[in-house]
Amino acid sequence: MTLTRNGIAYRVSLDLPKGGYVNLGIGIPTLIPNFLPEDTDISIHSENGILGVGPMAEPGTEDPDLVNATKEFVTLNPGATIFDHALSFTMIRGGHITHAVMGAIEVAANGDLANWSAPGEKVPGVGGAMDLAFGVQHLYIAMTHVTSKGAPKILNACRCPLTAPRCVQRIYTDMAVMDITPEGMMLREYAPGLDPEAVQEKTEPRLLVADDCRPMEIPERVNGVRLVAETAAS
Amino acid sequence: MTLTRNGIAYRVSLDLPKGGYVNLGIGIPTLIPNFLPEDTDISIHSENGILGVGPMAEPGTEDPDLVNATKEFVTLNPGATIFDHALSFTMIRGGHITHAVMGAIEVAANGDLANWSAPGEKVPGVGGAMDLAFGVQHLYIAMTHVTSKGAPKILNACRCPLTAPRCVQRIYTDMAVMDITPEGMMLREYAPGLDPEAVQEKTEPRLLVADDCRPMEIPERVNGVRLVAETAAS
Amino acid sequence: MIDKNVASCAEAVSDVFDGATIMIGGFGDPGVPGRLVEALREQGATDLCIIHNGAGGGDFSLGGLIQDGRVRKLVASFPSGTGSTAFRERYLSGDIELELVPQGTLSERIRAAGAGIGGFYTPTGVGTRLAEGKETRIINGREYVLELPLHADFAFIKAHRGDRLGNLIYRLAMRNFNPIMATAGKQVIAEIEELVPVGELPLEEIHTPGIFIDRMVEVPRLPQLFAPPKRGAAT
Amino acid sequence: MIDKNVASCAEAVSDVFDGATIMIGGFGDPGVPGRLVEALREQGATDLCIIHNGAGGGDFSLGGLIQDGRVRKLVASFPSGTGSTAFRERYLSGDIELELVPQGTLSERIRAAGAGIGGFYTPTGVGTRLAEGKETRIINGREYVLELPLHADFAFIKAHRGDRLGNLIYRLAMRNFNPIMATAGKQVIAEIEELVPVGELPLEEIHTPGIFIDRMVEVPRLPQLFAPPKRGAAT
Repeated sequence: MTLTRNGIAYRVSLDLPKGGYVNLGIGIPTLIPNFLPEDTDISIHSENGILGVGPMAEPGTEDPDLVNATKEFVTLNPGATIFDHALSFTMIRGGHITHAVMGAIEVAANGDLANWSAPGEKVPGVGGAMDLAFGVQHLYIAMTHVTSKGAPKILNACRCPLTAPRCVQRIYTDMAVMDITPEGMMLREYAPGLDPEAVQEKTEPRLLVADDCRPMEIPERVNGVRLVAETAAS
Repeated sequence: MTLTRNGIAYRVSLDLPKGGYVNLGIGIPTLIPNFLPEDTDISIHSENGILGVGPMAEPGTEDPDLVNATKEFVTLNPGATIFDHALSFTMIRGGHITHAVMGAIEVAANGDLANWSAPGEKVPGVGGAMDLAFGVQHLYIAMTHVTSKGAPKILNACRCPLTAPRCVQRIYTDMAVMDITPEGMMLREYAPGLDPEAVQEKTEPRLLVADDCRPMEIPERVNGVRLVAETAAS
Repeated sequence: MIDKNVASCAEAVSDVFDGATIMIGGFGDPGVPGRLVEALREQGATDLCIIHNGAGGGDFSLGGLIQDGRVRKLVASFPSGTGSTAFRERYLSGDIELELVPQGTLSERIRAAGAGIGGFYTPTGVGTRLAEGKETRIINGREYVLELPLHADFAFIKAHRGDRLGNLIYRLAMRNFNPIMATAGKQVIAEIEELVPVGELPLEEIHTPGIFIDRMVEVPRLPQLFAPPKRGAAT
Repeated sequence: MIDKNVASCAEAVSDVFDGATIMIGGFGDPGVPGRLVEALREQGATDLCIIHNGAGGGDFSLGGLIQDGRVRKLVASFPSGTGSTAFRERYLSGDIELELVPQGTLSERIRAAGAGIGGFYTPTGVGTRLAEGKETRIINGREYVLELPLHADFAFIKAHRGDRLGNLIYRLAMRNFNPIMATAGKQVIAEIEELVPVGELPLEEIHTPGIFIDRMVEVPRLPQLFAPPKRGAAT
């Protein structure tokens, strides 16, 4: 069994501390706020100058002056603040943002990240990804373990252009939770029903297995949202 | 006849353009606002983060949170703005302040300025003087032509530590108005009753005399304030 | 009496010249001075270098300017948005030059120009393709890349309210690049939604002091682009 | 629920250690977190490096801390104010070290620390005694001096109103160095005059977002230090 995209988001949400300042990339990370308890006081940061981003705006109530970094219409939570790009990237580059969660095209065993320039993409675009990868205190990756064609995305070395070298701290996938450690990539948890060997099979670098490596504790559903996939991993 | 301190301030005021953004140093420059017409829309800048400084606060009405760079209690003019030190020195260093008027210990013929460290002063202090001298569009000096002991302050070369090299554009004294030009220091105007020779006598570098060099047109009093000294220059 | 307000967008952009470098504020739609850019399309200046976070969208505003073939070079962090069809087409045909800059470096380079900073060292990009050929330096054990200021002949910005002195207030996420671009253009032109009398903008809420603004033009907010804010805190 | 408010100034400064570097906000009296500094005098940490625009005055706050012999080094732009008697005395007797920095360079070095910038080139000081021994460089025909960021273990700042998340608003010229020092201290401690509920501070007027604040303490404004503002525009 593997996790759904919501399941990956749920698992990340468990590791975001109370009062954290968190920047969420596009894709799976945008699902994380649905799983944060109400009293966490976690502030979601958006590069375009918002701290305290709330839920997406209900259709018909969008404010044209209020979008997030993905240009979606959002709302604001109580205590939200607005600022210009200079202060927004002071927060990022200056190490004030505690966590960024973003997707990846490739992650290497040493923590190298490639997520801004995909093979075959003709028009490059980097946005705030590099500043985040170089600047935040904790960089987490949330992604599917393999490509849609089944190829590993966790590699011995990245082949795509780097976003930043040695920046990733932890990877969350549909199969596992892994830490980048000085000794190498360490498996911490695997999806319910899998085992370390199954994860290793889809992972290019040799995985270290943590002493307390264990199956994830993850409910099948939360608030009616399915966290564990119905079919077994391919 | 020479100008009073108010007379020097008055003469400077004639050269500040409508809509200018002007930083005024301590001493004679603080007298300038008294002579600005009401409709000039000149904004007075204070390094501590004010644009649009108004008259000094009346005794008893001082606001403890509102001082200028000299720590005097001031008021604000309509349209005034408040900002932090970073933006205040963006205005200065970035060349947005159109004019600074400051005093000097020494000015050299090439426009070198020394006004932050006087001979015998044991505790140094520079404040915003250097940033202003390097950053503003037009740097004007308003000072007495000679020291209290009668020694020239306009020199072939500064002896005191420099505030900035080649920064002064124009000098206003009780005796004259002089421009720093690529060819040298040029006498533009002299106080009523003086002549170019009398100014040269109190000035170390050789003065060039402008083709249209002329006596200042300056009233004896404005609003009851005396602009021309009662006794002749020493 | 100083009054920086001009009568029309056409007048506001009339002196933009061929080959000019122009900053355009905004991120996504909020804060984009779209009417000024449309007036620039009418005005005719060409061979332009545009500094903007993205590459515009559709055939309005920056998207239209690119589609018209008027942009020689774009300096941007994210020109690859799906809506940036005009840019994509001209970029792939080799008709437009791109300088790709990480968003924080873009913002800091603009600020440096406005603040009189000659250059700065940022960690962002070290060891990546975007720092190739750039000078690097180790300071206190960390490697940084030297980045230079981005100046512009003109900055087009947008604000919510302003007075004749050029004091400006932005609404919500309209702020983004606008306050820093306001410091960095030789001529700064603001499109504002509402002109108010001097003294009406609350002193401590003014985001851009008038010193940075050269010209402004009032372009009332289009009703169809406006939905009332949903929460009390958001106004 | 996050609440950055602590009960007393003593608690707020309890972990300041001997040898620490501390930024202190304010310019003149406005914006000086005087009660925090007084609590630090009580607390006892010594051998301190203080970063502040001036050198304090009289025997209260920073003036008192210097008089008590607790400051090893001062980084300042204007320590020569006539009221800075304690500093003058200890400086002339060689008991305190001074790093004199032009005010704009001081502010920019603090900002650089907060913004993750490794260093920057400023024109200010080139060819003067204050740039002696520093690296210079010509960029686009102008000479600049390299300046490095100023970090601090603690930043003591003062604000007018704040909420439990650390969002802060400054009043009038109280702002000065406070917002940039708030970005640059490892631990940032705010003395605020009034604690208000979350959501009460108008969203777009918040000068310092709470992300920068670690701890805060409410110290109601002393009535004798307060005169009502004179003009409508000034509040």
